[in-house]
Amino acid sequence: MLRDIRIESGAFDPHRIASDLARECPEAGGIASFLGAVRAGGGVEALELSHYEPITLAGMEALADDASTRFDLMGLAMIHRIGHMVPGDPIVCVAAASRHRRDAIEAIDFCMDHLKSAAWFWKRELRSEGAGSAWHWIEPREQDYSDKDRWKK
Amino acid sequence: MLRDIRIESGAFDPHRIASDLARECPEAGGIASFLGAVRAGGGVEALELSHYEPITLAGMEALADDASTRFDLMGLAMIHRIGHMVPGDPIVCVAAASRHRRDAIEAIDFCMDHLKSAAWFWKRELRSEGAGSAWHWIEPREQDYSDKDRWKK
Amino acid sequence: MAVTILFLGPLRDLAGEDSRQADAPLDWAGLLDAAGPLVAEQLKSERVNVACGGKVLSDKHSLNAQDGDEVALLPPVSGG
Amino acid sequence: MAVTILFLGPLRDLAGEDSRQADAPLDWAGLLDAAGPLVAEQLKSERVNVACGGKVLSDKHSLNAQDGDEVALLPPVSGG
Repeated sequence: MLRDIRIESGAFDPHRIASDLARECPEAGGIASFLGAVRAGGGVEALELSHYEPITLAGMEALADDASTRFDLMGLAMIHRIGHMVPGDPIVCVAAASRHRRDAIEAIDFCMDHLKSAAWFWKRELRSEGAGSAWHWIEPREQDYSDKDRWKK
Repeated sequence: MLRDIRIESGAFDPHRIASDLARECPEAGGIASFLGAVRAGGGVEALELSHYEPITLAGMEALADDASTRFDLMGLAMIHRIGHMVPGDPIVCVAAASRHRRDAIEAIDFCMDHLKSAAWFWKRELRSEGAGSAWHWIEPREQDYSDKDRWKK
Repeated sequence: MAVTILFLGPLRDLAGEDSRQADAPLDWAGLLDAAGPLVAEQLKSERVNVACGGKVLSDKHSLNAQDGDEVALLPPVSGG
Repeated sequence: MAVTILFLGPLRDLAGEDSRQADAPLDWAGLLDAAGPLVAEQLKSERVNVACGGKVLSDKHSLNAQDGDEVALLPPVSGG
């Protein structure tokens, strides 16, 4: 299976991820992809993502192993940004190629649920407040825990 | 909500669909997309897709209405090819933009399940056989019916 | 004066042509007769739908096509 | 000789610094003491994990960090 698992400290083009996967997996009938981006609006001026290097990439690789065991995949890409981002910037992109469509769609759903609440990233937002702006840490929503629990067997 | 529902009789770039949606929905936190392509291999030389024009596009519009009622979407694109295609050519692309990621992922899953077995398209494949090749009609798999039944409430 | 019967997808191969004219008005029994025995056999399956005037009939047995109507015979689909 | 304690994400703000040195060997009680009361309070939550030498501990109470080890305090994540 084709794998492309990366942590990027600079900008990346998320739409290349899916198009590369489609080109490199010509026998796949379906390519599903998900792009998470910094939302515009809501007074957020910037987003900063930090990680703990010794375990983050290993965790993403283990998640890719798990996904490729659960689903019948021909290719899987998982790219996560770290560092300083502004609204519109891509944060994460997961793409999966498979023979039949539901494997690809379920694989991106599974990977996103686990990246969201089980991978070692911490996020803080710079929000405008009155005359200035201040950083706020983001905690996972309860919804993220219940999304992940769907996959327990 | 931004909508882009089309039937195309010529080639289209599926990766533009998701990137256009991302650019036009800057307040969306997530963009999910699915691309179905003609699979290489298996002796398939060409694919021909026909439809019944008076009801096909209306059916896709009704499906888009249904998806936008069920899920909290900021944008939805659904593009389906008809005509003569060769391995590697895109057949269908569905992309959805939403504030939170599960709406976008579930929307593409829902639309694909229904396009696959409820929209008015018929597919036949030109397969190599011995010295020549012959056209074969494709019927929906039983799996496609059960996938669609997941959404009944 | 006539009704046009359209054979879609694999039904076209069974019928041996894209379309056929039939006398108006055309009801379910008339359709089975006009479609020929091979297509009529398929029409009896609940997976085959019938559209009249651009609308899929919720009950195809109630078909009542008038002069100028197009009656499309829709076999199970395989889109996506 | 020392163990390095790393404060990740929001714990960095609570600790007021990125990292701190502590004497080796370092066990769970020693970590709570070295981390200071604000961070120690968080450490007691089951949502806060501890890694030692690049591995997340399945039971953080069994911490036994040796000289040169890096002990990372991992608050609940918000990636994706």
